Amino acid sequence: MRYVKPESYEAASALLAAEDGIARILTGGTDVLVMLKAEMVEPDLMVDLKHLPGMHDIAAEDGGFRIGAAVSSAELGEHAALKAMWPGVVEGAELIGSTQVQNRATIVGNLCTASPAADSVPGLVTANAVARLHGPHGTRDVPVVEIPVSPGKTMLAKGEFITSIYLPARPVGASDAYLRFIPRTEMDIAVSSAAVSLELDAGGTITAARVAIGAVAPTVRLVADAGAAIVGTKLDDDAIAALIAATEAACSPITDKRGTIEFRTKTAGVLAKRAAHIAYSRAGGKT
Amino acid sequence: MKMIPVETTINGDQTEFLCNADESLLDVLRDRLGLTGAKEGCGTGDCGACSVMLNGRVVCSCLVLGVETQGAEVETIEGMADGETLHPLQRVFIEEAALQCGICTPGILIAAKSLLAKNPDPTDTEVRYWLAGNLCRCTGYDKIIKAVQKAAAEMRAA
Amino acid sequence: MAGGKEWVEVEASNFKQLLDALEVKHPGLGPQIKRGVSLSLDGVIYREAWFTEIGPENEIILMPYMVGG
Amino acid sequence: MALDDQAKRTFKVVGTRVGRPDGIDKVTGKAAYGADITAPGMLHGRILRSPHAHARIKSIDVSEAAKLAGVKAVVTGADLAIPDDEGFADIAINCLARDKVFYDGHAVAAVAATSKSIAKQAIRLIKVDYEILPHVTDVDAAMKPDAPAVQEGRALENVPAGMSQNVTTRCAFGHGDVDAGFAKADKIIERSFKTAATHQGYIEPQACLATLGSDGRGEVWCCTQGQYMVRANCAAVLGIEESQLRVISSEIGGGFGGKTSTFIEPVALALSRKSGKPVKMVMTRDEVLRATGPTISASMDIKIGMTNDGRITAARGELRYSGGAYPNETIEMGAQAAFAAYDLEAVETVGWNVMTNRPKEIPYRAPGAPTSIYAVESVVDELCQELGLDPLDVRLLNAARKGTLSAYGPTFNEIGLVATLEAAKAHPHYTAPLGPNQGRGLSCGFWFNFGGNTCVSLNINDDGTVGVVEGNPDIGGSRASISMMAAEELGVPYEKVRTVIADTSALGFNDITDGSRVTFAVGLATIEAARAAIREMCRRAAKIWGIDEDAVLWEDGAAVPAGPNAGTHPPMTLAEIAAVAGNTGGPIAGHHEVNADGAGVSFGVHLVDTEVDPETGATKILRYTVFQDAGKAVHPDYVEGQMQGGAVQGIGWALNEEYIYGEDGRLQNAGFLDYRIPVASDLPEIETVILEIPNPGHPYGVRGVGETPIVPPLAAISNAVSRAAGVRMCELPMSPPRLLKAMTG
Repeated sequence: MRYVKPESYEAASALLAAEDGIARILTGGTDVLVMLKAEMVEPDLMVDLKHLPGMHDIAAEDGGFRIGAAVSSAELGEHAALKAMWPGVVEGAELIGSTQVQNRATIVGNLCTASPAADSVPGLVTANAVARLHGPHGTRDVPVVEIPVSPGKTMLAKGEFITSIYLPARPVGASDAYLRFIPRTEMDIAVSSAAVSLELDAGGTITAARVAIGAVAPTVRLVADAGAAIVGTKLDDDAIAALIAATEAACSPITDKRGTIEFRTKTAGVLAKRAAHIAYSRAGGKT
Repeated sequence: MKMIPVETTINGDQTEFLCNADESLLDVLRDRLGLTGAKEGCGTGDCGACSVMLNGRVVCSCLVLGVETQGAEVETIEGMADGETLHPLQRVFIEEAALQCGICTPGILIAAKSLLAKNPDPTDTEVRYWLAGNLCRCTGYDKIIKAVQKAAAEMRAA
Repeated sequence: MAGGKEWVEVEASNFKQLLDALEVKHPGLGPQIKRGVSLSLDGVIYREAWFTEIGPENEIILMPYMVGG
Repeated sequence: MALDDQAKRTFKVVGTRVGRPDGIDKVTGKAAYGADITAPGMLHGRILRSPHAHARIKSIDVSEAAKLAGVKAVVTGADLAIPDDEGFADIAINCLARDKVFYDGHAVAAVAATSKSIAKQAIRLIKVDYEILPHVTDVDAAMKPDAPAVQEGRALENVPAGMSQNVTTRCAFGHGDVDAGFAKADKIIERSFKTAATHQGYIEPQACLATLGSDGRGEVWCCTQGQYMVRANCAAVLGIEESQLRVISSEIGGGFGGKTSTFIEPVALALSRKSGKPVKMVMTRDEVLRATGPTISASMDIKIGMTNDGRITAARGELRYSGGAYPNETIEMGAQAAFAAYDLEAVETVGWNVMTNRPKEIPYRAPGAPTSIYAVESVVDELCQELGLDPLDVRLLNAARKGTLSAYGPTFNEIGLVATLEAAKAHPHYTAPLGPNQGRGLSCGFWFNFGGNTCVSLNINDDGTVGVVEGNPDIGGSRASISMMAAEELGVPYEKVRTVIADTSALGFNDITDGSRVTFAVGLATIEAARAAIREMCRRAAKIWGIDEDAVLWEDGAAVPAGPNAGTHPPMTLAEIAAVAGNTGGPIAGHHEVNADGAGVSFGVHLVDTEVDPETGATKILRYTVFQDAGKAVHPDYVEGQMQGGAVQGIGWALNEEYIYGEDGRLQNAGFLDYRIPVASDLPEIETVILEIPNPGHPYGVRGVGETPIVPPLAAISNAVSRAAGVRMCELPMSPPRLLKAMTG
């Protein structure tokens, strides 16, 4: 394996584009080094990007935030303004692994591993987050929801990598939340998960809502019906029942060592309900 | 495989070593530098026995490449005591019997020290969640949590 | 051999004599004795202690040889 | 060795909370564990493992691997001897398979190379031609007559003809007329249970550094629970003599029974013999989980009858354990332990061991007992629920006590079960209010405790300090406890004593650190060794004073004249006698060799409150209290540590830990990510209450404490969860999917 620290984004994409063997990008390393150890992947080229400009920055931009690809989950959690605006996104990022892993893991890495169970992705999807890609042909912006295409696979072209994630501005009376189910209290991969982002009017009625679920389909899934089920409501019982029904209907999980189809489906609905209540309360809604 | 020269600071000492590109920081510490205080319990970031400080943050050294530490500051368990004076956490761990076999102890001490640097007065729950990535199979964690709290109280009073 | 389930009668003044006598009188016990047995003498467990003295007033129980964790 | 007269005894050192001698080394990273040492010119060993659950090895071609630059030796099963003794032979073919692989992860071949990465490449170049055979991993499936036979011809004479080849052992225990007992019952409950195999989960993987010459002389440094056991196994498997093999036990990073066997040491020695160089081998976590000791998995039927006022009239159990691909005796201990907590008129337990395509079972803390007692304690709890009785009162009513004919044969002497139950009943935990979705459970636990072969040598140094040499790896602070007992007996401060662990050449044979035997048996031998040294010191003082030997007594660390007739000599301290030892006859030492008997059985009671999330099946442990009879707690911190650690291991077993096999017979969760041992945030404080009912078989009354605490948690938690969830759980672990399914139907 060759280890390279390219001097620029351009050099990085040129390197990646030219590599005939297996190339991997290193920022936090908390997934790629595990795969190396398990001999699941043996890269010919490891490209370390975390020293490049902007990679470690959390910058205010157009009322929202641009987050560099090498910003760790711990750094996200320490950013008060970002956490206040997008608490659900940050709590997803802060659930990735242990304290030790938090200090290295990045949301971009979490996204690019393309696991259906990635903890930070449902929150990013409900936040309408946009990834900025750099490649041999320049830069382009792609909504986070479109990045993973199947377990372990992204839509990134050869030579492309993500340099930052943009979280848009939020109006007053808006918030989000993320919950996952794991058997222990820490250190597990999500068996199912749900993120809810919503906006309220002055009277506490939901005016916009997005719901995303994880670990219950080949990729993190945005559930439009579930969001629609609570728009125009104050999360009354009927709305919650509709939210759960729509969430469960969107699940197509597998049974494996971590959970069964029935369990994943049932808990995804429960988590969507609970996350909706938390987001609603954070947004200032009173039930 | 061509070895890569790396210059880093370990426990305050300028250190140079050669390593392969795919070698973990843990392997470098243990196999090349003779710093065997960090332990390998899993190699996959699931047990925390290899915890070290990297640029002021606690990490699993099995999930860091040796080559990544070029120009970095690394602190290991070997650098925790000041000569013959133990760090309060080290001393209290002995006093409170917060170790049985001791294999997880270096990692737990490193992680606990990083917690108290960030949060000198944590609740029990905060200690438990901070240390959730440090597996201990002997103690049931009870005496570990109590020792961290006792050391924290001492350190606050100091 | 079925632990304390079956009662047998032999003459012996120590554990070794007991085992030898048992093997003669009840050949079916031979393989288990070869594998190793523990002896409970008045409730106290002895692992393979041949010369432990036993008398008519003692309660003797033969058990499989035991290991721990 | 009988209990000293306790009325006279005031302990000065025993019972205090001193610092441990290995403390500084362990908090500073200096302590040397299995993987922490190196040798000049050493090679790195690595093992190729079977990817199949069951296959015939048609051929192994190592030629490509041997040709790789940097590879210095390649070995296969043909490089190891097959000893006549079945137990050693099983170890040999488990270390390196012969004609068949028995499970996913079974070692097939090994290499030694100049670097870890070359060794890794080399094992991929070994070509093994397998003929895949049908496999079976479930205990009940393996018992069916038409099940694939894991091994043939392994059944003991006590197995009836016509059963599956996989059934290797039948055992039965009990007394009384069980059917008549059931006829007297007002309520009978019969339930079937299953428990998953779990792993000891020590954080330190097996590791060793081995060297062996062509002359049969060698050394092994390794983490083990018994250096003498390693020596015996290696000598047998390599066909060398024990005298020529020196085994040094490193600091050990957890064992819990899992390091009472050998997996890599014989392989490293074979590689060293072939290459002529020292070979280091360190297992990966994946290898630890795939190829070293999990527990048995179990399937059990329990039937208990009770009167309306809570008296058990009869009990019957049928236990089917699988200890993996080899015969083993764990079933016998499980069957004996099942009903040990009860005073029963009629009881019958039948046990079967069944082979499956799983790794060789290795003892894990109270081997066999947690599962059978889980099943029994679950049925007792359900009877209490059905009859509206208090579960503690019912245990007290039926508790085994002095004079009880135990379910496994012996009549109990002094035991602490009633006192332990009474302590639990008096504790505020038992009556604390519970909220919605919460339940309280309790269970008794039991372990036999052993003594065993033990050697201790105790040296009086010329500066008045004391060295103790013992032969059992210190797994939980035993060097401190042994030093404490030596100091107590000699009447010197704890700090004056240093205890070290001998290698196999420095002391006679010692049994492994198992069965909760060390504090009891090594402590007992240490006390005897100290008494031998004291006799010698008294003799020396008598000579100096010119009086009779038996006119000298030992008091508070000094020889004193026995009475006015012995003269008015001032006391001579240990240090004073030691200082002139050269003038009075030479160095002073005491030693003791014994197969220690009289380890007292141990009982514990655990009380737990749980809360179940009715929407997800998640269980939270809210409160946990452990009550246990320690006989005499030599170092209370370590006794509490054993109680807490065992309880938490049991919590893991009850809730999340399990070996998960796929249809292909491969282990699916060979890592700490999915083999989920409890983490700190899963747990509340683990309260402990130590009772001290002296063991009549130890001079200080010590009983082993290490194993009993893993026994009660399984049933205590299952009973608490069953009460919280409103549905009786009969399978472990009670993982959330399983619990949610049970609750929602």
